[in-house]
Amino acid sequence: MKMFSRGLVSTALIAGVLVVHTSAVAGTIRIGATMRMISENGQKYGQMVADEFDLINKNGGINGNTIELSLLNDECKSDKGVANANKFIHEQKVHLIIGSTCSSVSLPIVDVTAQARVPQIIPHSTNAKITQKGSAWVFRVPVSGRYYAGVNAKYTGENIGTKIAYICAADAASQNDCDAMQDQMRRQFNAEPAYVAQVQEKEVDFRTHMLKIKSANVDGIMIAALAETMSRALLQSYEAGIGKSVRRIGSSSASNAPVPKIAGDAVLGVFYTAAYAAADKRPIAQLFNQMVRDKYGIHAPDHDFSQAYDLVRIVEIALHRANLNLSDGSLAADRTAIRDAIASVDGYRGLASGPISFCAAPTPQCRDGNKTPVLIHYTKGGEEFETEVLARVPMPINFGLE
Amino acid sequence: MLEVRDLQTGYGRIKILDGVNVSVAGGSIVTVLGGNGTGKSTLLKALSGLIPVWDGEILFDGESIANLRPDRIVNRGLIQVTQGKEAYPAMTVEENLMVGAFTRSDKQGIRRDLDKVYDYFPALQERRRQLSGTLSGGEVQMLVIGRGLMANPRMLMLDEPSAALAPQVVLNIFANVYRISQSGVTILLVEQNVRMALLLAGYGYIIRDGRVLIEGPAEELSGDESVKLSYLGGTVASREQMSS
Amino acid sequence: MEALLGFLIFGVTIGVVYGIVALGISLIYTGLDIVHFAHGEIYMFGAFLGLVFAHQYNVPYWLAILCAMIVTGLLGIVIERVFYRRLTRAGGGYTVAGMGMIICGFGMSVVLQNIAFLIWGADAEPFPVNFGMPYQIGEIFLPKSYVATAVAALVLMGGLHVFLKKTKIGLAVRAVAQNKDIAFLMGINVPLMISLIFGVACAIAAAAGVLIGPMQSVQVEMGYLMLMKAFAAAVVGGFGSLPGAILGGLLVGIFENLGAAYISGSHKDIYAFLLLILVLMFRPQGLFGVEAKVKA
Amino acid sequence: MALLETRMLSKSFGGLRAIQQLEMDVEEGSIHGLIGPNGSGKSTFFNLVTGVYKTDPGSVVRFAGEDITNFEAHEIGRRGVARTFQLLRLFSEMTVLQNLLVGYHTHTKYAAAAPIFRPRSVVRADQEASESMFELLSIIGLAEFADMPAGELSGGQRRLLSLGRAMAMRPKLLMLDEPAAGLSPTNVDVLMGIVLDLKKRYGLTLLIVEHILKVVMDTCDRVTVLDHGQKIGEGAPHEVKDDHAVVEAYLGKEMSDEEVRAAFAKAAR
Amino acid sequence: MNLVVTLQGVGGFFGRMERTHPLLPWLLAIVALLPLPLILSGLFNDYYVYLANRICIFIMLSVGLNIVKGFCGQVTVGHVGLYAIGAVTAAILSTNFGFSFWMTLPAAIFIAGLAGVVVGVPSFRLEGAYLALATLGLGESVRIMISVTPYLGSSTGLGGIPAPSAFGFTFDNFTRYYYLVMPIALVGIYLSFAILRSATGRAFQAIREDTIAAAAAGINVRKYKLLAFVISAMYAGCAGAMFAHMRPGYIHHNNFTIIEMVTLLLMIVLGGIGHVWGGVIGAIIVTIIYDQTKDFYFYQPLLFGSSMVLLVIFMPQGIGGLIDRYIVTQRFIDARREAGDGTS
Repeated sequence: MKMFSRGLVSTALIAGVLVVHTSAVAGTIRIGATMRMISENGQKYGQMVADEFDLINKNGGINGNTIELSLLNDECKSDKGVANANKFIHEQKVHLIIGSTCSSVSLPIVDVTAQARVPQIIPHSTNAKITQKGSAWVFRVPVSGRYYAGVNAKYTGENIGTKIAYICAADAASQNDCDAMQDQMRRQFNAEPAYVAQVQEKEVDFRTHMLKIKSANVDGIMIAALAETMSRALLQSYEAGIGKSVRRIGSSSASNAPVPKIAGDAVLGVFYTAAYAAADKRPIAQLFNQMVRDKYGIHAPDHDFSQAYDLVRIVEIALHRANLNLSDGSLAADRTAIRDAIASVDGYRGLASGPISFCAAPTPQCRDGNKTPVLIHYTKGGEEFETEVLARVPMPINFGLE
Repeated sequence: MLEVRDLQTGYGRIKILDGVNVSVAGGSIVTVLGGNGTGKSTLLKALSGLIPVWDGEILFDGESIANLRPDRIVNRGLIQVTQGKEAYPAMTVEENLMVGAFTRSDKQGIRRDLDKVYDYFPALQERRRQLSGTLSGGEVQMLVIGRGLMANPRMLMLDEPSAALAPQVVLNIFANVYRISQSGVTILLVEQNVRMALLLAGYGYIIRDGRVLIEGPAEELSGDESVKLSYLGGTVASREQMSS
Repeated sequence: MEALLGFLIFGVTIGVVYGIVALGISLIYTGLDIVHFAHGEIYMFGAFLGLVFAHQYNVPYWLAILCAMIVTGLLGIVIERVFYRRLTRAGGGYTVAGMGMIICGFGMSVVLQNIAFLIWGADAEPFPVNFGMPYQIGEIFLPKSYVATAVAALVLMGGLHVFLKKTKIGLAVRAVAQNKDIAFLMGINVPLMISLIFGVACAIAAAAGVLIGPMQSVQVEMGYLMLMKAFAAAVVGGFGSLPGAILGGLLVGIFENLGAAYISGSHKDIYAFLLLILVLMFRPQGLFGVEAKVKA
Repeated sequence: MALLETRMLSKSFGGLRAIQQLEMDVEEGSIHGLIGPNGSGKSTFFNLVTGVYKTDPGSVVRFAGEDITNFEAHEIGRRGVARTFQLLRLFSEMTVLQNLLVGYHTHTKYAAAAPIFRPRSVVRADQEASESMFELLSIIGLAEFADMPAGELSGGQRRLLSLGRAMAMRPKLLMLDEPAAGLSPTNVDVLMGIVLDLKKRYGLTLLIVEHILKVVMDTCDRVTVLDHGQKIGEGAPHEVKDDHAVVEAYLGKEMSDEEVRAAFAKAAR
Repeated sequence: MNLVVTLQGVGGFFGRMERTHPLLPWLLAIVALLPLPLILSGLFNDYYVYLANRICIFIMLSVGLNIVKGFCGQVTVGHVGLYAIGAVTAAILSTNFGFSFWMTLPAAIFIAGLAGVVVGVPSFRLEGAYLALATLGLGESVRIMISVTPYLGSSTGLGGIPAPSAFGFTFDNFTRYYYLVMPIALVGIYLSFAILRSATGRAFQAIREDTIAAAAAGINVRKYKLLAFVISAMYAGCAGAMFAHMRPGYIHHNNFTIIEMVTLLLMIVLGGIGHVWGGVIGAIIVTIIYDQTKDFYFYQPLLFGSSMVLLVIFMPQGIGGLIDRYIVTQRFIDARREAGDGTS
């Protein structure tokens, strides 16, 4: 009987959790965001996105309508991201989806939003395939990996050498960066990789690779990995005795704050391409740096912060422009209106180093909004790291697509 | 010294002992007899606190020790010696003996008792550095008795010290048990070897189906025909019984 | 040749850490009869605690190891008392003791990981410790941190050995590990000893975490892979055998580094499993184990 | 011809020689007793014959003329050797009927994968099996407990069930490992009555290990005595009883009570 | 008390129908579940139909896991590896070779079954925790292999897996896909029952309870252990194919990590190890709770992990076991009463 009553209690608890969701209210613009929230940065970008939308609401909203943001975690796992997207679309009936941060999650969501005809705008997934799918509903704020590779390869080949070793981690963005870089080195300098190491997404021990790279006598090492993995690799490259004369090239995630924090002095001289440089001298950038420092306690925002911020601004602009009914019946029309409004954003100048422009055609040319990578290198490591901009390179729209 | 009143216990839901009464006077040797599965070992486990007592009373020196934690019972001087196969095979003989002395801190006393054990069982001294897993069955039995002695017991409970041993070895061990008892330690002997046990003990209990069936002075029991007929299994038959 | 020596050095430095964690797993297995699937998270907790001591309280590195060991050990004792105690008491049966322990271990690891996330966040934390310039012998580069790790591991092993073989409590611990009932009958406070075993096992896992901190940084998710490698080490060396655990750790470390060097670097993490499965199939008692204690 | 023959049967565990070159014949249709002191190798013998342990090289076990040495346990069971266990080893979470049906397993008339599609033949075979098991249950007197988990039975009922499970295999040779252990005298009689009834009904050959000497002496046609893994005597019960070697093994040097007491006293001095 | 009567009543009803024809209750169940998407989307919205699809996939997984774990008592924690193998097989065959779902499904089942042999072989020599370690290693190795092999999807995953279609009807939205996965899941449950009640199922259980006694009863222990692993692997393979073909037709190695395995374990522990319905109940409850607690993502692992620990400690039999126990005890009391104390 005791066991049975225990069971009853458990059942009751479970039933209690099954609360019915509040149904959608007209007059609000519903936005769903799916991100990798179980990570410090993700948490903070997510928080910033939420805060910025709150601010818009406080300042009177969009044409009198308020924005309702629902933020969910996808753990950077495609099935959970897809579930979140479906929840947004069918249960919460959102007008717009933001996400995901991870390329491998954004990729399948593109199909979901295309089928359900819901606009999707991506804060920072760089994998080139996302826009190559040809969905008319997807927009990308960050710089596509194809541009990064071009700039990185050009700089490397001209200033460092063509004998490059690659360490490629198994997450979609890094893999893409790594492959594209190798491809560009082939195209631009006819250079084959000197060594390629395929490692786990969260690999902790690179020393064997480093020792092999050391004996290969390379000019540079490209480390394409997420921030923490990259910083470990950087540290261990010195442990294996690879000297400073061998340059370390980072993938775009080298701009993330954990890299200099974990790697310390091992980041000195590491160069990489990103969409935003905290060392940017423009006033808007300085103001943004200050805001992030004050509000989120981060020494210097990386480009994922800036992209998330730009995304909010672009969404704001588009929502202002879109002619929204926001009734139950007008959902499909509103979604289309938002999509068209985003597609009409042209020459937006925000934190990103170059203008962000979209257009209507469902092609990468139209949907990869930012085409201006910045080439950056580290001049100081640690928590109070410093960087320096080497170059800003506006890229041709078709670059990397032929 | 030990008084068991109406003890009931078992495993899980299965009741093994259903009201057992046993009493052991200080300095005596008392034996509990019975075949396989009659509840002898269960009685010992309940006495040493390894299994909970469901009902009844266990008094040691007039104080209840029912449901005390085993180490607390040991601290009172009531030590159980397990069956011979249960030494620590991966420890040396001396380490095994030292485990027995865990509760004590008087270095000299431990030393003295160690010598005493070696005096009882000289075979152990020869093998004190060997792993006990390499000992013969009889030696292991000596070892576990010696280990019990190292705890400086006031009362020793022995669980089938004759099991699976050659008759000559059994005689040796029983003789030493007698010697131990002469040194002032009270002995409760649980046995299947009825003949030897009754020769050694002064008083005996025969249990069956979780109850004490017959009890009495050892001589009376060994003369009792019904004891012979029903309880003397393969290992315990005396010459006469085998041919009767 | 120098490259080979380099790979061996890597193998040994990571191998001793595997070995130390495996030591704890083996200790828990012999002491409590459970395979502790949450040990990786204990190791992670230890690493974070070490970090807290070293950087928030500015304790010297070696003292941080010690402090982390003590706190993690206490944490382990609490976990054992509150959760595992009930399970071990519940005893046999395929639902509780066999599968239940494993499931409970997995659940515990999820809980611990989440708690660590809530306290310290998901980002990796650097654990910079300045050991000075690396030794350089010819072409071979030997960072001092590696030497420090190896030395610390040796000290730990030696300490544990002395504790188990030369002290009275150590004798009692071994007695409990081998047979709880008899230990009880010899007057040993078995529950206390079990807690002690669990605590010690957790403490040495913490030491491993602090040792690896400077090499790999400290992160909430660091436990799982270490757990797998340490399991492999424990099984290879013979589950329950303490010197075996260390040797197993070295073997796994060397095996995977040589595999990564000469077969394929991408599959590095598979080699440990491969070794584990091979050993389990052909020598379940482990390479150095005397007797397999396979549970029925 | 003997149903079960062992030749040069040996088994050592580490250094301990549990069974040494044992030669034994169990005649078809007989009731054969196996006795010996604790640790004399009776259970090891059972385990060797039924394939739980592997024998040492040179050993031969023949069943019905066929060499079954070191066959897998299930192969031996399939050939008609059933056994009970000292510790019963019932499937305690399964019902009484299911326990018997597991015993009946070797007689199931469909392939292991067939039930996936559960055709009529499977359903019918299952029904037939259940019916014949019910028959057996009524013989051993557990029919009314058919749907009860075996773990809920009382001690005596468990012994009966373990007997029933072995019988469900429709064996030629039934090996009983201390069937009467822990039973009260009346229950021992009941159990042995059932065993004898089953023997008559199904033409069994029985091999019994028993500690209660009375059971062995009353029921067995032939008795083998083991000591330290060796056969020290064999014959009809009354012959064995008087055998000098057997008496020696059980009692050691033939000492009188007085001699034993004197030995004690000597030790104490 | 009422609960028992109701349950027995339902059981009796099923029993009567089954006597008419063994498949009858199952056909009725399929018919009864047909309008579910309409009800769900009417009462809630389409998202719940999607959830129903996911539940069906999880039911296949947990029911399959229950066969090897619950019936046969073999501790395996490599089940997600087999799930991954099924998914990758289906994905590669359909995208690279243009096979239709009706070819990739059996192929995925077959390949996963073969992999089941590999996972099952260690069980000949290993038990308990050792087996858990070996299977954990195998399952994780599968994931690592996928993650570093570009052909198997590597980091970018495998996408563009087409939706199944039959006779011009494409299962390309949730409601349509539901009519594909729901019957498959029911067939899975049915087969699980069929196996459990047959001699094969009894052999599994006997092995779980006591390997030596099972062997003595003439059961080929190795054969049946392997069979249990293979059957459960086939379930996993089927679930994998169902997952791969579900919209948007994308799989990634991140979907098959240890966390998924832990979720799966929670399902069968909650539902009750060894109870067919246990796996089903567990899959339903866990999926729904997971979904409803999405907003509390920071604390979700805490909730799931601690419920696992607490379940194992306080309710090791799970919900299924609780119900079973209640019924059995009730019947036991009745039987004892009738027998008038009997022979005890």
